[in-house]
Amino acid sequence: MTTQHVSVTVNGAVREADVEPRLLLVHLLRDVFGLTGTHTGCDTSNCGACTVHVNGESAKSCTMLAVQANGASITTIEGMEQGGKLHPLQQAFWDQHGLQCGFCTPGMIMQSAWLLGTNPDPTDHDVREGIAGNLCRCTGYVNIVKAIQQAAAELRASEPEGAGAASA
Amino acid sequence: MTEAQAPTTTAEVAGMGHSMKRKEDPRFIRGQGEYIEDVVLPNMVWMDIVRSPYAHATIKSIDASEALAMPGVLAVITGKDLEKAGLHWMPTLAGDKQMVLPVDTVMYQAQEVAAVIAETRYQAADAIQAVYVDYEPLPVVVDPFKALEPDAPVLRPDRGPEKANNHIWHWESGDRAATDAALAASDRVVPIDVYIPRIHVASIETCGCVADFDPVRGHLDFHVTSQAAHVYRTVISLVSGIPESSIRVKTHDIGGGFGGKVPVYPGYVISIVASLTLGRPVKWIEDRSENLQADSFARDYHVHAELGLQNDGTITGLRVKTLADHGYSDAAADPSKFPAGLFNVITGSYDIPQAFVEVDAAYTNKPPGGVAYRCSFRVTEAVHTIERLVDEAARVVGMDPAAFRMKNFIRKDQFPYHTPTGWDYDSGDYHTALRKALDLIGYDELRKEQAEKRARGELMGIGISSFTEIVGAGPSHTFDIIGIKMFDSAELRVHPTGSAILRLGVQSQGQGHETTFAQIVAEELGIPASKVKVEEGDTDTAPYGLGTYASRSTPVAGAATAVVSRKIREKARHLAAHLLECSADDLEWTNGKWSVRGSPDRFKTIAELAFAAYTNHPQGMEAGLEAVDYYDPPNLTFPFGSYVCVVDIDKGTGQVSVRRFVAVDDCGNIINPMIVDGQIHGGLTMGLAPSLYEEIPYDENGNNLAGTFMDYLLPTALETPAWETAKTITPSPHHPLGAKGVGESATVGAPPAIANAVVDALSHLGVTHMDIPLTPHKVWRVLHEKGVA
Amino acid sequence: MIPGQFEYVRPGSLDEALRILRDREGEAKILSGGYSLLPLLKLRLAQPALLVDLQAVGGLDGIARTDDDWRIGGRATHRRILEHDGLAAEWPIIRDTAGGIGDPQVRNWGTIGGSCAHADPGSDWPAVVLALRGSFTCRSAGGERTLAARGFFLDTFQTAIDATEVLTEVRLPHAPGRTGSAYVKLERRAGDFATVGVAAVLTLDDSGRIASAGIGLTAVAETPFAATDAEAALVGVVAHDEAFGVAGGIAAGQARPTSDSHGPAEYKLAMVREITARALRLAASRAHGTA
Amino acid sequence: MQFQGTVEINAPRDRVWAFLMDPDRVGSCGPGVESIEVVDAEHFKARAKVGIGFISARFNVDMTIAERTEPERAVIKAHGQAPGSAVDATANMALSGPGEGPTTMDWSADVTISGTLASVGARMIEGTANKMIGQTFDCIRTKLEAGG
Repeated sequence: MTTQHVSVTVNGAVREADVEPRLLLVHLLRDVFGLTGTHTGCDTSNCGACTVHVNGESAKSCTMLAVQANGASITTIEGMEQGGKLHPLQQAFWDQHGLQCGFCTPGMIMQSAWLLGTNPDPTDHDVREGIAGNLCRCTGYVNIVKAIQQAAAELRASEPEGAGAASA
Repeated sequence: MTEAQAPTTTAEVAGMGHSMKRKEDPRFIRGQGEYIEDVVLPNMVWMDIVRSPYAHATIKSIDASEALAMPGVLAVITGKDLEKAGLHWMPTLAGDKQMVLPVDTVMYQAQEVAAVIAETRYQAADAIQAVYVDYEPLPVVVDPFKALEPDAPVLRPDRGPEKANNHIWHWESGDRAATDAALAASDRVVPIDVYIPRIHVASIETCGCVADFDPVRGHLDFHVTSQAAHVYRTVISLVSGIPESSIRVKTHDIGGGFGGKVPVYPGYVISIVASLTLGRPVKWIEDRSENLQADSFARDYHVHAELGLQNDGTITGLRVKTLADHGYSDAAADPSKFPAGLFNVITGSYDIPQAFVEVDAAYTNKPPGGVAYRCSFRVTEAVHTIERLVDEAARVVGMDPAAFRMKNFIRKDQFPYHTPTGWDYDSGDYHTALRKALDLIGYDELRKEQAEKRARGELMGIGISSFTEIVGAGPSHTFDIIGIKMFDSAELRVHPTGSAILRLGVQSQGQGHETTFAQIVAEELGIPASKVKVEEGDTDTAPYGLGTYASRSTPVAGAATAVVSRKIREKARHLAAHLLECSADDLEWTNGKWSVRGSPDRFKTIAELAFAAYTNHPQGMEAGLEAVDYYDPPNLTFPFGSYVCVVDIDKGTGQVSVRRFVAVDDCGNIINPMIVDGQIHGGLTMGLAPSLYEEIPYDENGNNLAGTFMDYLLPTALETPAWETAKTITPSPHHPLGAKGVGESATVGAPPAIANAVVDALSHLGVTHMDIPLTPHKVWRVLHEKGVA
Repeated sequence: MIPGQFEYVRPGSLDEALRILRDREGEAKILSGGYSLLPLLKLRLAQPALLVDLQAVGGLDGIARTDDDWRIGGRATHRRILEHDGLAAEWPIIRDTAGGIGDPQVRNWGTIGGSCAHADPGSDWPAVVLALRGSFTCRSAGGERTLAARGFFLDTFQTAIDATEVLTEVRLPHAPGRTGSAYVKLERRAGDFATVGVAAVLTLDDSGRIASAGIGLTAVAETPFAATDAEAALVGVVAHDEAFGVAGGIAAGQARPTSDSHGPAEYKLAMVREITARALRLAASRAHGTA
Repeated sequence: MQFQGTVEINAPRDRVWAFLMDPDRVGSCGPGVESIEVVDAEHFKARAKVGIGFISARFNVDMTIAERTEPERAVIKAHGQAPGSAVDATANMALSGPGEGPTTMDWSADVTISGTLASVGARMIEGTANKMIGQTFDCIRTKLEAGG
């Protein structure tokens, strides 16, 4: 078994490891780095439970190799709370009962964060389209949509005029 | 009848009726939940499983030599290895048995054949590719009707020569002769054939475990995603011979259950054997294909039902004959006396004088199961049948389906109502719920719109479902799982400084127990819910309980929590009498304190009393403030609701879209309205799923054709409508809180509303029934046959 | 699900990538976005010896308008294409298509070149490039060649690309005046593979007759294909619903669907008729400027 | 899955028959065959890499000549396994025509695919199997007509 060295920035900190080329990014994060907030739900890139940000773009980490992410900057659910303050999406999912078992929640929040970065003022349909790659079995999505809209409103209110789109 | 009863506690206390934000969420939104795959133990190894490509075959040989020589591989376990210890078969919850690993015959595609244990999950995954199993294919039985034909291959010769067929059991309920007579005397009999297909709960977290046997202490820690930890402990002890006191089952956070995490799967037993053998922790996490192909299925009922009617639309009787496909083993999670679960609740919300229900079960070459899909004990199958049949009956007698229901509903003044199949409905007000749903959706306007659209050749349908659920198993005189009576438990300890810990035998999988059960204690004792820690899922600490499924947590464990709180309250009363130097009889309880009747300024709060319980209790009274309750419900509870659905059908493609869906639910008194609504949203979505998308089909060779999420279609946010919910409140008269349970109502109630809407959209073409899932190609075929498409 | 073992390289230039493909011919497989390839690796349905990741190869993800045509880099993601206003203005079909592929995460990473080279019989882009009579530029260490889309898709997962080549560019012609285009996809659930997908492009003459037609079908044969008989039948005909219905029927004559979870072959043939007519209608209304 | 077809082979019937009864020769026309091991006159084993595009699986195949009525009819059964998947097939071949040729071979094949390939690849299997079987009989014709 040959290994390759990977160096990634995860939630702002440089992390390194020697890995098999076939190691999936989700396993690098979970099994090597111990960041177990990112989950695996389907193996075929349908459910989105493993969604993280790679260089600012949402990605399904079960469908990306760790070596593909070498050199990239990665944000996981563990990187969303800043300075002891919940990200507006984390707060909104809590406020709006946007989660039940919590298993899809990290992926759902990461995808929502990407969505609001690209579309700060989405319609409900935009929101549903934006999370169509993330399956939730518990909530029926109603409260997830509400939560994302709550966070969207808060993020818009906290951004200077016209700067919202840049905050992916 | 209001949307919700007003809370009587403050927002700080947050008793019943408060939409308290969930106490469990802070860890989930940070990615700090601890699910089974997050459990990592020192020295842990991984297990992966070799599975059969054949649905039925003889195993001629297994060659594991190449696998054993691979890097990191520690062991390969086969059925022959288990046979030596008598562990190759295990009992199912339904009193049948199933293979842990086969010795000579595989019974379904993807069945476990051998297990590989390796240092890492990647090594284990590699090694299963190098275990060579030589099979000789055998004839495959996929169709349960063919399974019962005289010349069908006998799938389970282990049952002995006296059972040389594929018939598992026959079960019936109600009065056959009286029902036959009632139908014979009816003006007409309306028949219907309904197939409710095999589906899978597919919680987003798959199943898995870590078995950790410590050979020095002789102790097994078993970490597992289970809805019923104590039952697992008992089963593991019975199967393995390890004393129950040396087994601890710990469930951690559960990523969705819905019934799929009730059975004990072969992988669990194998991982325990592997840990016993190696003396190291063994982890097994199934992948999605294993989950969809091998875990317990739900439904798979072929129902023939007939409804007797008078010409004025009065229902006279119901006769039902059903064939249940159980796969190669009956591994249903039903109570012992009810092999077909509570299927005989099939008389539904209607005042039906006579009913007779019979069910036969058959073996086929499919995986075992018969568990819930967010529905208790075959109630979905029953509700789907009666609600489809009632719609068809209305059509036959020329009545509006809403009016037909109103005419035949059990009236409010008939409760408690004894059904012809033996149930005693506790309370209900079906007319009010349906009227509310019709008003909310604007039923009359929709019928007008439908008529206009029909005239233009457009297809639109309106469907109603007025269901009665049956939950809260159960009264122990009737209900047990493998002999264990279906009570549930709560243990409450109030600490000296006034906070408390509540331990339960049930198991949250997202229902929010840490919040709602704390709110019950808050309601009953006045201790703020934020100061009540709720703990579940550790058999070393929790009192024995049967677990969470079948919407039984609130009806049973919720009642236990109320009763245990009242026990504490009663002891606190004697403490208060001691402190206030008065007779306990002179005290009254209001808002978290005992006060002297007539002297409201003389009182002791629950916090003061808790302190006194450890610091200043009277001589002769036991110190401390704790109690335990094993609650045995006097009856089941019967939540109900009326749902109305509007669908539009694309005539060219057969695609069905749900335009609106109004759900009026009545689950008695409500603990946390926010959580109840969340449960209904989720339940509706799991009702939508099998109505339009999900099915596990098999080809004629027994291959599962929906083995990934590419083919097993869970609805996304785009397919799921914006559910509209409302409530009526009819408390349960026998539950201490008047609550009934709600987690599964919507999954039970939604499918017939959707199916009825689709059939309604096509009824003018002469369509009388269609089976779910109502896929585009099925709808198109009907349209094509009717000359529309 | 765990993939089998393979080696991985990330060449820093196209030349380096092409050298590796030449030196390891038959063993090397190109990795672009990965959303088609990785599930197959995890299911162990594919076990290449070497993955050649093109992410560090620069210059392959642009979208450029030349006087002659549109040139879309093979590594342009579905999302980048979706968000390109100039392309959408000329070819609305591009936005129809890009917006319906997979889900947002897939669109963030999946690439047009990867999708076309992978040649899944149910993929969307090939039908579009076929309908528009586009072409693919392929580069090997020995040079560059341009292959017309028609003739490129040989069979399921098989194209005319050599094992030593990289698909560097998708070329689409400019839309003539009075041209409309549309992609209509019938799917069971958002983002799934199509039950049938139809790409249609119509150019009208001054009299409202069809001067040229392009129809690409996906998911109803071993490979996406151009419904050439239907195209021929439309030329010279007045753009009209009835003609589109007839064209749908002709298109079905060239389809060879198999039965699967999307439905029986008979249903799929009916859907070829239906969706082809719808795509043509939408294309025509766009050509008329009414949609 | 049932498949059938007819191949006209421009070769004498006895030569066609001899070809079909020769594991090495008939086996070389099997899809993706990499090696053949003759066990006895009725049984042989093959190792074949079967696939479509870059998707493939390596099967170990046991073949049996189950029936032979020289020079008219033969039935060959095949049972192949790969990790997670299995293929079982029965091929019937009936030869007719003048002894000196051309020979008409009416063939039918009953193919059962089990396991992962059937479960995951359902939308591609039928077309692929059809093509591979067609290629096999084309190969037999080509080789015979080339004097093989």
